[in-house]
Amino acid sequence: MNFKLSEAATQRRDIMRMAAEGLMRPIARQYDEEEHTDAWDFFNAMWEASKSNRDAASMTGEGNADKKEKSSGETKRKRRENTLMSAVQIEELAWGDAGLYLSIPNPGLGGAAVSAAGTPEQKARFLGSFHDGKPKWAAMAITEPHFGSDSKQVATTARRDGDEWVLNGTKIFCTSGHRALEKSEGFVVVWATLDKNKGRAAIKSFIVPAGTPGVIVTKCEDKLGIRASDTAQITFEDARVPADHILGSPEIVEKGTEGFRGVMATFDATRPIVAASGIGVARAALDFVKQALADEGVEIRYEAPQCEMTVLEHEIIWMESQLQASRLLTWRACNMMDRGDRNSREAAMSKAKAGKVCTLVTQKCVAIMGPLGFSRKLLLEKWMRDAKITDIYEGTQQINQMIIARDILGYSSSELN
Amino acid sequence: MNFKLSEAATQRRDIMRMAAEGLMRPIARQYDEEEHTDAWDFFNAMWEASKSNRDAASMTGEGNADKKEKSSGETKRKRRENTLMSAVQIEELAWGDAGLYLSIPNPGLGGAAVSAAGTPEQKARFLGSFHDGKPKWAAMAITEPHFGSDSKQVATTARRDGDEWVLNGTKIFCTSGHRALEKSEGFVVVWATLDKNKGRAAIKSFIVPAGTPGVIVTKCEDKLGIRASDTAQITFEDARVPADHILGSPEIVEKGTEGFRGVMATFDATRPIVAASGIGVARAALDFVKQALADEGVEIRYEAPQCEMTVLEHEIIWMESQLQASRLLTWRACNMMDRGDRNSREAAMSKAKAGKVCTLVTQKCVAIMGPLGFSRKLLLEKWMRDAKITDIYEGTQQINQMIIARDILGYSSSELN
Amino acid sequence: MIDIQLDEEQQQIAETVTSFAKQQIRVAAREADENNTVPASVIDQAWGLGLIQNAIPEAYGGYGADASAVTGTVIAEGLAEGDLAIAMHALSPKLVVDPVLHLGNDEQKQRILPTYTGEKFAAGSAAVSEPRWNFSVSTMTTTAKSDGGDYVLNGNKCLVALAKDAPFTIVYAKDDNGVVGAFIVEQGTAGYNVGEREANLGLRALATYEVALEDCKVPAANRIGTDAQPMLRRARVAQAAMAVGVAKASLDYAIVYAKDREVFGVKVAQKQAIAFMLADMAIDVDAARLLAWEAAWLIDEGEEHMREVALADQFAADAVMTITDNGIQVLGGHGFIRDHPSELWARNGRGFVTFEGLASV
Amino acid sequence: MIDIQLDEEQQQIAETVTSFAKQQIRVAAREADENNTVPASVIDQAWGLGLIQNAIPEAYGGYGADASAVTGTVIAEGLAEGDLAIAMHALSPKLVVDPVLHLGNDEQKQRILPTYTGEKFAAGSAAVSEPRWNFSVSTMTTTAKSDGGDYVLNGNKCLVALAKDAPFTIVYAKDDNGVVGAFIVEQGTAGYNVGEREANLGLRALATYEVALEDCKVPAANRIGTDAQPMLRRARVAQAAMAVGVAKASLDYAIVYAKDREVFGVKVAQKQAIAFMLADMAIDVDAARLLAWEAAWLIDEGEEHMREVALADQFAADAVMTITDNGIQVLGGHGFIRDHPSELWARNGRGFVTFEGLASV
Repeated sequence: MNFKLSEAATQRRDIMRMAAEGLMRPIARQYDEEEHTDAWDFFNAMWEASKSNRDAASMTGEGNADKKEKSSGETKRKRRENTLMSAVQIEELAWGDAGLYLSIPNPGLGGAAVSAAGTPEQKARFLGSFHDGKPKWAAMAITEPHFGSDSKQVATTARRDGDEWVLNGTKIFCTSGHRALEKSEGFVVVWATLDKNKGRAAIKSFIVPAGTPGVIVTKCEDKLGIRASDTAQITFEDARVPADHILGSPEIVEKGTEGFRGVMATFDATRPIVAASGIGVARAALDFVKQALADEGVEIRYEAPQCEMTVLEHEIIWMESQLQASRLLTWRACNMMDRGDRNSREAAMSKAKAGKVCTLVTQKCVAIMGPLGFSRKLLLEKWMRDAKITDIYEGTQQINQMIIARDILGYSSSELN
Repeated sequence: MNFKLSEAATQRRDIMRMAAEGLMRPIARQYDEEEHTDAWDFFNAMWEASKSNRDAASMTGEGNADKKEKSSGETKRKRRENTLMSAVQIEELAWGDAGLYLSIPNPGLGGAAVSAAGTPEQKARFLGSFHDGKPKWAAMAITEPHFGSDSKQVATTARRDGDEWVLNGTKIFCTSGHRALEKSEGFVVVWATLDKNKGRAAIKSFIVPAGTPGVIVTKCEDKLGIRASDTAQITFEDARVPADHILGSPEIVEKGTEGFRGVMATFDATRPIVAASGIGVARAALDFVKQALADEGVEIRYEAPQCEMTVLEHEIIWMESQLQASRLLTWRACNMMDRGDRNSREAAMSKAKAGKVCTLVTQKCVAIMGPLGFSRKLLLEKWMRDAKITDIYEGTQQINQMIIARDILGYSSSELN
Repeated sequence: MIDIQLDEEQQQIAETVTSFAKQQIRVAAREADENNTVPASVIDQAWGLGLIQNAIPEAYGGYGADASAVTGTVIAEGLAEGDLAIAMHALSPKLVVDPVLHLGNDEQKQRILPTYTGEKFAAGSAAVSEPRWNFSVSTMTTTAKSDGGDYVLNGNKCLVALAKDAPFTIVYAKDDNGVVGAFIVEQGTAGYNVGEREANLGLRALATYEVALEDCKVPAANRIGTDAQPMLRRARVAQAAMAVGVAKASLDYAIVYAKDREVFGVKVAQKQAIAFMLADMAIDVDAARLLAWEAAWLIDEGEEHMREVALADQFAADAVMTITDNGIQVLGGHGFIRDHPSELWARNGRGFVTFEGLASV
Repeated sequence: MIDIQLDEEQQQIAETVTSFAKQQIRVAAREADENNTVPASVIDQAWGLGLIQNAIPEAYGGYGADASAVTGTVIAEGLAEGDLAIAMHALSPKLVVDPVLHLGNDEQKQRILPTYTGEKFAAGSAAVSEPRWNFSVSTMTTTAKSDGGDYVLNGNKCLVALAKDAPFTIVYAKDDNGVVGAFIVEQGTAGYNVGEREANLGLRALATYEVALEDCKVPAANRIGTDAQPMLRRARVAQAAMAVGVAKASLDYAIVYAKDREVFGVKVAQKQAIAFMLADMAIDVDAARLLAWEAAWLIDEGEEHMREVALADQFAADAVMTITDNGIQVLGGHGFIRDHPSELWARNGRGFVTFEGLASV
């Protein structure tokens, strides 16, 4: 047992905190107010930094960072801490600004899909481009207007026509989709069905590069928070990609939903990362409030008796305990992934807990600071708006409760839904 | 609009408070510790009191108190306040002691069923006996070991044999069942099915008087709280009652579940009453704590700013606001019933809210008082144990949420279950 | 005798106001929020309903109808169900009218009230909050020093709604005895310095300002009554009712959405997790309303009401937070998008806990 | 490097303790509660596991194995999963052993520890709580006045577990400088007056007493270390772990029940309202355990831990309340009946919030 960050993780954390303080905080308000604009100075700086740092992937939430190390084969099983290190770093970046953190040019979820399911040729071609040139983004397009979590409802179609796949449909909630397709030479991984009657087995994913004709970013969503991050709606109108842009086999294997399961399993990696980003936002708010109180000479008496404690002290202690609970649940889920253990339940737990806690903590911080909390002069109100997404994306609170419940009850999806 | 009790209601409330203070509080601890014993002095006193007070029914939770007034036809529609008055009085009695309140000899739920669905002859015979003689109880037996709220699952059977009905089965959670059958000349109204294959339409209720052969009280439950109240398990082994002991028609009308619905509708009357009893228990705890604090010179500053307020003050104010919210929801539901308006949603709301609030308030009161809260020297810990039943019987929290949800969503039971 | 329902007249007002809110206010709400402006046309229409004028006696040019606090909650809830920022703008005259009407003397009534019975809407304003994290009425630092026949006001206020437009602002300040008093300050009075327009989390459409009071001298005759607490309590009840309106809007929208949206083959609303969440929201909307009614009724009856106002205020502020947050959650990802109004209600609803009620706006 | 898991030895201890708790303790729990007695046979068996002796160095007759606070949480959680009263009785020696072991001097170790390494179980006791609603360590009124080479203890304590049986009781009292110290009091010392056995909401099987300290004189050599806070913090972490054990018991029972019981044609557990409640319970059981582990680990590492202990303590006390209450709710009416253990866990779990941790028992 060990609750202390390794030296390596501590160093990475400190570097990220410097970036958060030096590069993100100063522009956080600007890119919130100026929604739909691009923080190019920041993007370029992060792109440069990641170029000189080959572990860029690990700081950007892909959750597949350990892949590299595994292939190197040098490090002992016990010594891996890549997922954990990602969580630690991302907490810092989100502490800087959650919207900007999500906007950092990198292969993101799209890259993760290629990395997990692509052929060596696909990896070399599509991920390789992220090592050089101008900032790039890759995105994942799953959700459609008529469904959220129930991804077997995919209605976007992929039809084979000679050497090409022809895509038709509309995707929403595609993080960095606009930047992937129109602000860089990136790509989007699109889920589409080969046959709507064949359910999950017919759902495949396709790499759609920037510049593909028939791919139109029809809208960038106006959002409550994380406004610096682009959330694209993308329409595919007879969009054609070469036959070898499919990820995995083009065959529809009845009952063979391994591919689908594989994608679901990536949630085990991404959920703790989302939890970590939420924790970063909530900690930003809590740190701010604690500093403000300290500046006013208000001391938090952790061991004060209930009957003497002020509401303020109680709220702070409550928030700290809930936040630390979320962090430990998150670190545990990362730990398990780094050890190669199955962590679906624990990943969902970290996400469910963090989603709820981050929402409440940031709300309480706004409330504590009174008129100052409500004002856009400070970042508190922004953190409240940013935090809420934690309880929504990568599976809502309810979806994660479902996953946990199924696991502890030993129920299948047909037994509990 | 009016938030002031009428003079009549105030008077009744004050009388009940006197009974609560004078007769119930002094013996509350004793009959909690001495579970399964009978508080005969108290029973006799209440029996005498109710004999001289023809409105006894209205103070004991039947919820059909307005029937009488309606038939008299004298009072204007707008002026009725019987259900409300019941709620007010029962809050006081439960403030005295919830277990003892439930044990007051009276026709109770069994009597309510006879009153609602009985023939004039049945009413005269079975309810009439409650006007004289020794203390009596009547009870309702619905629940069985294998089901709780899903009452169409009734497995107790009633078979016609000549001039008699022959009952077989086991009932549990029958409040006052032991006293109705073995401690007095009372009766139990038993739900039984004429044909298990015909669902709700085949479920009928039967009046089973004390002394009926084949009726055995097999157990009185050991409980967390309300220990002064008897909760009987009753077994029927070829128990025979005369043919005219059935309530309503013996015919099975397919699709005709009016009788069943009628029984369900009585919940609209009983739920606010259960809510009121829970509020009484919670108020007992809160009153005690407030008095204890006042005795120590601790003042509750209702308008203190959050940043200066102590946890204690905040907890008290929170409890008061939640408790008053529960009370107003309860009074509204009673008001509607007294006006003759449909109040299923509002009745369920009062019960759901009170169930949750009373549980929390009594828990918090125990916690506030530290070692004293945990001790059986005071009644605080007892109130916590007593309060919990509010969230369970007459429909659990979840059942009431279901009813409310169906109502606000306009869903049938098949659409939301 | 307990009778927990609106009377017929109040019921009618509720219906009028609610239908106006849904048909005229709500449709304007999103644009108003994005553009930081309350549209004048909606305010004019609201003025046309006579809600303000109703409460003013005929002697001062009003309609002399119902001025009860209970009716006040009905109006406040109804308009807020449309949009909180627009409702607060439309009801801003009450910030001036209510104190003058209920606690002012005849001279003050003569002087002030006719401003609010004209053909056209006239704004009112109140300056309560101060730009500090720990502001509350009891920690108020704005002072009103006696100076001969005048009071000299000094201090910094924030969240002063319509401070630039309102002919009158009621400034709350502590007098020499530490009693919080209410002082009428006319637009243009020297030392009443309106600062920059504020940018806030919610209520973006409502123009609020910081106001610096620098030796702002007002005649003693401008003090309304003595202790301002009763005025603030009345305002707090109206705000609790507004919180109910916001919460109800969010609940109703979530209900419609959940009944429409499918997930895993059924409607979202058919899932217990969502259905029961909606049930809990409905309970607390009703409970908050009942508490506000009770507090208002006690005010109208002239009964002691300090505790009940505090309970209603606290309950409503908590409830609107939870309910509007759940209102987003029911919509999932769509709740986070500004195509839907849920996030707007959540932002607006936060105001109720972040400063001393909303007594200032 | 972060590594959030038990090591192999701890894992083995956890399994041993948990299986003992389920097989030997839990079956005895109901009867123990109803009869207000912890069965001696179970305590003897528990003693046989060597959990106490393990932590005592061989020099004092123990096994000299793992004495870490982390392992302490594993043992505490495991036994409490069986029954809290029995677990507290079985672990009562730690109330004496832990302070002496970690903060006592060699003479104290020589004198005290061998008592707890014998063939037979010997009880330990601690007197912390005082019979007041607002008791806390900081408001402690029991005093230890210096008197030559002695301390004279005065004050009233409550919830002193096994005060009649324990050869040693650690009494916590404020010295002349207001520092809370820990004083070894031997059974039979003049002025150590054990009162009547207490009757409590929960922990009925555990014999607790009020103790009146009336000019109870102990030699200065009986004071363990100086500041007793570190000892109390260590105890609080163990209590947080016990709260986890109780919560876990309630959760697991509710899971089994909900999977077995039918309602409206399906299992209760298939209803989202119940399933998601179970999920939330599971999250908080795990979270509480992780917080307890972290606090214990910091103690073992000799790192600053005041804050983490407070967080773990608070979280666990809240969690066990909510979880055991839901544990009843999942069972509906059956949860209220003493045929099922859920209500027992709820009563026992209440102790964690009602007095200063459970430092005294």
